Amino acid sequence: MSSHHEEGFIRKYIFSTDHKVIGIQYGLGAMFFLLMGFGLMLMMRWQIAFPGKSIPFIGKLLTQDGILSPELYNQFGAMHGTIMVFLGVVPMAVGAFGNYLLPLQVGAQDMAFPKLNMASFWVFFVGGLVMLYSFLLPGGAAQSGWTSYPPLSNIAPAGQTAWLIGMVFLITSSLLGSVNIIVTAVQLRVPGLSFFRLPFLVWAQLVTSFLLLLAFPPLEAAGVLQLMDRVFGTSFFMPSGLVVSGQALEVSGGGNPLLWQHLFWFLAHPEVYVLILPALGIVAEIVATNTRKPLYGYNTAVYAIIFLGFMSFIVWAHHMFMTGMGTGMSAFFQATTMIISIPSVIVLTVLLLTLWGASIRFTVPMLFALAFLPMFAIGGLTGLPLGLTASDIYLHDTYYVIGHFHYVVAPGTLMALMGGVYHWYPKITGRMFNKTLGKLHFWGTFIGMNGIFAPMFFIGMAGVSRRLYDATIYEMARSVQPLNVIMTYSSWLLAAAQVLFLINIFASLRKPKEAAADNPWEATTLEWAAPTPPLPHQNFPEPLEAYRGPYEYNTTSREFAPQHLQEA
Amino acid sequence: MEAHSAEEMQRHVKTYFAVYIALLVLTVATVGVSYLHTTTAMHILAAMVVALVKGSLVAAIFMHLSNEKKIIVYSLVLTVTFFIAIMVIPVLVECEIFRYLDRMVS
Amino acid sequence: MSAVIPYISKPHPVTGVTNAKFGIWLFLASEVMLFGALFSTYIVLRVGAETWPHGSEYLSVPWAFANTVVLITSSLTMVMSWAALQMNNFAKYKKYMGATVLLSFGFLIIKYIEYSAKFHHGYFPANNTFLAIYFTMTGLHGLHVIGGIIVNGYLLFPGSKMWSTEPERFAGRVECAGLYWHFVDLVWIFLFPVLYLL
Amino acid sequence: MNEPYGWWLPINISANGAPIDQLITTLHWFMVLLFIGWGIFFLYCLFRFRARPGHQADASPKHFRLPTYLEVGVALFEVFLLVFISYPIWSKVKNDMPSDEEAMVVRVTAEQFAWNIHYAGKDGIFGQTSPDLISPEDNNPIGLDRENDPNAKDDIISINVMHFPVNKKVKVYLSSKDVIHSFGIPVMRVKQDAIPGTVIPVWFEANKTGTFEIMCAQLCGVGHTRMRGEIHVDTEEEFQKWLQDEAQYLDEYSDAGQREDDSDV
Repeated sequence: MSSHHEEGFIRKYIFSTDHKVIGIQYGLGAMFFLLMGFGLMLMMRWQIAFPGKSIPFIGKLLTQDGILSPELYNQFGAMHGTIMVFLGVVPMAVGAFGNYLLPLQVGAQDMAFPKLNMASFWVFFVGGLVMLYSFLLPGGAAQSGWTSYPPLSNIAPAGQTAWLIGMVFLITSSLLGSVNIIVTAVQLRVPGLSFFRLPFLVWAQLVTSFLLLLAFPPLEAAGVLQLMDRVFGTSFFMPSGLVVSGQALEVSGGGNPLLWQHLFWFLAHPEVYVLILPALGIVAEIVATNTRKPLYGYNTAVYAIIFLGFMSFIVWAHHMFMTGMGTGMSAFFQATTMIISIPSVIVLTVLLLTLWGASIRFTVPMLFALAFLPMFAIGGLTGLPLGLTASDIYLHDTYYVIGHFHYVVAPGTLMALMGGVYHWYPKITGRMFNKTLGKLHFWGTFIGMNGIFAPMFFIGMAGVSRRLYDATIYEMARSVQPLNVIMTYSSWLLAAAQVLFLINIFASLRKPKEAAADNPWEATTLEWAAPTPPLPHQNFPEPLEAYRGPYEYNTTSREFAPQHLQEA
Repeated sequence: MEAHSAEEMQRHVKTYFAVYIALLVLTVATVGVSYLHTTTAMHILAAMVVALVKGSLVAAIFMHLSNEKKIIVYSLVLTVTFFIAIMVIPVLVECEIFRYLDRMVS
Repeated sequence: MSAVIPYISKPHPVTGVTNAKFGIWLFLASEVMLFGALFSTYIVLRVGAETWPHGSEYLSVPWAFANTVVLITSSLTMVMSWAALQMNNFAKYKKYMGATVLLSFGFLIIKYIEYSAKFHHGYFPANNTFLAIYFTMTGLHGLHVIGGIIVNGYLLFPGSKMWSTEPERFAGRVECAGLYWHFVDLVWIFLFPVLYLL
Repeated sequence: MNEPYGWWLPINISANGAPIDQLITTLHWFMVLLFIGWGIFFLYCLFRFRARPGHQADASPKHFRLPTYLEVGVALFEVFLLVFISYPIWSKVKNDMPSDEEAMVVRVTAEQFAWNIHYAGKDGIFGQTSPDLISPEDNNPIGLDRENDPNAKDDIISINVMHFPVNKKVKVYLSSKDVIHSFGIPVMRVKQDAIPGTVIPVWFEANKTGTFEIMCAQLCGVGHTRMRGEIHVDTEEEFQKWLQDEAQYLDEYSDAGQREDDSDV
């Protein structure tokens, strides 16, 4: 420490091993990809609402007549899912928030393996580049849905190979990151910070990392197998006797397309909880701070998410009810699906009951956290008819499913992440954002999101399948077509709101630093004990100790008792 | 890692060589069994039992799992649980789906 | 300037392990799931197949037997190199670690002979699902062996300088590399009967 | 509902559809009820416990009983739905599969991007098919062996249009030539993935006549959206008439083919 020499620009901002710099790198990268995924969605939505009309402003850049072609539509659909999940939300929730906050919240100077952390980011970066590059390949990017079901994906153009290679990079990056997070959370806690004094967000990141660690490798294996199929002509997922457009495929056959679905959903169901758990953690932090009281039933919530994580490994086949499943297997997976709803309800109840007896400050992050609760509730409730095979017969692969999971990840997780950005913005930058703009952003986002996703339930209820390029050729889809128009206009509102967000977070950087910004929300967890921004490679000027639980608001003579203060 | 006394290490080294001999013997045994005339099921059973014994020896002695800290053992118990879950996939694929298999190409 | 990370060479007082050891075990846990998925695939393909060849119809059991012996021996030399460090015998460490790396090269050479014999006979992954899973699993295992050679080679030559400055941390590194190497051995212990003998 | 399609469940013409509709409706009332109750409590909390001068948070530990009871109640209701509603419906769909004798059997083979509907014809026996014989040019999309298999001669193949009689059980053997499709008939409350390499039976029984749509429910490529089929639920007479017309057309077609062959020689 004594040798206080300055680092060069590259070491300090590009190839940095400092968890805060890496966290911000992840955050900016993820933000870029979230906006890109959002842009793809805007173009698809235009085609869905106004089929065969050319896209305004940018359509001519894509195709001759400015109309989105079915090939491009399928590419955008597949890449929207992939980008949002693997390049947007996971890097934001785990990469950015996990990296930046976890060491601070456990009082450590950095992650347990700083170099591995840097490697994790750069592997993610390469994975992102490969995904972007795939758009330039002949035939375009992957176009078999983010689920990439074979045999369709096996016979797809070259973009699918790039998709698989990109996925292998992203998976490797996640594995490195999750090892780092687990070791940091277990080993680097400061003295006195026992497991049940950890902030809820640390718990959420810990469970999330175990999910990433143990659920991602099967998809990596599946990705390698599909690469073998595509590059070396093997038949892992190709049954015998396939005939594509009148031509028999020259493969040996003998494979099984359902194998991919099992391996894929073995990851992709836990992945849902990878998306939602950090969001729950962020919401718990914001809610506890802004209600000025401890979380109601902290221990219960911790046990609930551990159970949730465990159960998430044995529900995967509920995505496959329509693949010809018999009664025994579907009975098992319906039962586990119903069971997994219980811990989710418990966590939601914990957050709701924390409001009782509170003194609620309606700060900008709190607005997002509060909006998360009903949105997550809608997402969870609508999972019920999909989890029961009988109603799933009708609703499977309709817009209802899209509405369901988007309510969990978009108005749910994404709004929690936006709230998190506002909540920790003063700590990261030393400046306060513009609160009026923040509130405008909130209402625009809230209304826009609901305007997009609520109509999906009705379209799904009318029986319309997902991923249709032009549903209006179906008589039964025409009655709900006006809803699609509403959704498309809502998506513009949402886009406009995000412009406010970007202006807010970047323009606020130009403000002078506020001296009193070390703990603007009067919060108790350890990250607020650090200087603003936390010292490079060190975080805290003095080693800390923790003396109490994470959310001691109004429990002692003080209005709030930070974890690191000995006297209360 | 704990400090090890010289005698203790000598004892360990003896164990390592003993395990090595056992692994070699078991390898010969598993190859030998594969040439016996018996049912495929018996072959699979024998090969898997031998592999499990060999694997356990490597894990327990070479990887010191027999005397490892709780946190690592717990992490591995969790992993084994999910490992079992993933080994259930063939059961799901075969029992449920292929029940309907009625090949069009006959 | 760099951060001070505790428990790099000394174990954590409560968990009793160093960061690296915990980390490598977590990594191995994910590897268990990776190979678990592949073994699961093997079973799906085999049970779904109308006919499944006996490994020896395509593959050479003697070469694979030799490779098993090579890999088991390298596992022994690996654990012995760690034991040598525990007994403060750096020269012996070098000898055993050198043997480990040499044996790993031996494994790859035999694997190369096997692969070229297959290609020579016109056996390619695309021929049938047995050969597909054979090449995929042994190929992935081979990549793990190459990874092991890189790590062990580093610890044998440039990395061994750490022994004179931070002996405890260095011994910890050798132990972690050893855990990985034994895992690679363990995977082969299952691959050998599954692919060659059944 | 007079209009067949609206913003909610479309018209149901299936004998099996009513319990499914009932389950969906019940579930949604339950969900709306829960959400409204939850929401009222939520909004009440937001109003009553808003930060204001003179108001302080009450952080004394509390234990609420009611939420626990409610959660147990919801869990029990889920168990009820699962065991007494969902399991029986699924079991009826899967296990009460009519035998080939009591139902009208149709083979449906999906391809990019069409539904090939295969009827056994007059003899009631399906002809042999083989992927080697598939040839779209020769009007043989499923590789039916009309040359060598006498059972195949009278088989009827209809593309994208599926006729079947009302009030009769229909059993579909579903398969796919290329990629995974999903055979969805929303008005029949039927959906089943068509998986290449397997043949999966599905059954249903219509109780109203009319023309409705088949919609592919699994992304199957560029033409996924175009994979629209029709079901024509006919009266028994209409259906027999259609079969006869098809058989006649087939005769004329094969005669024409024969003549062509002769002239070649």
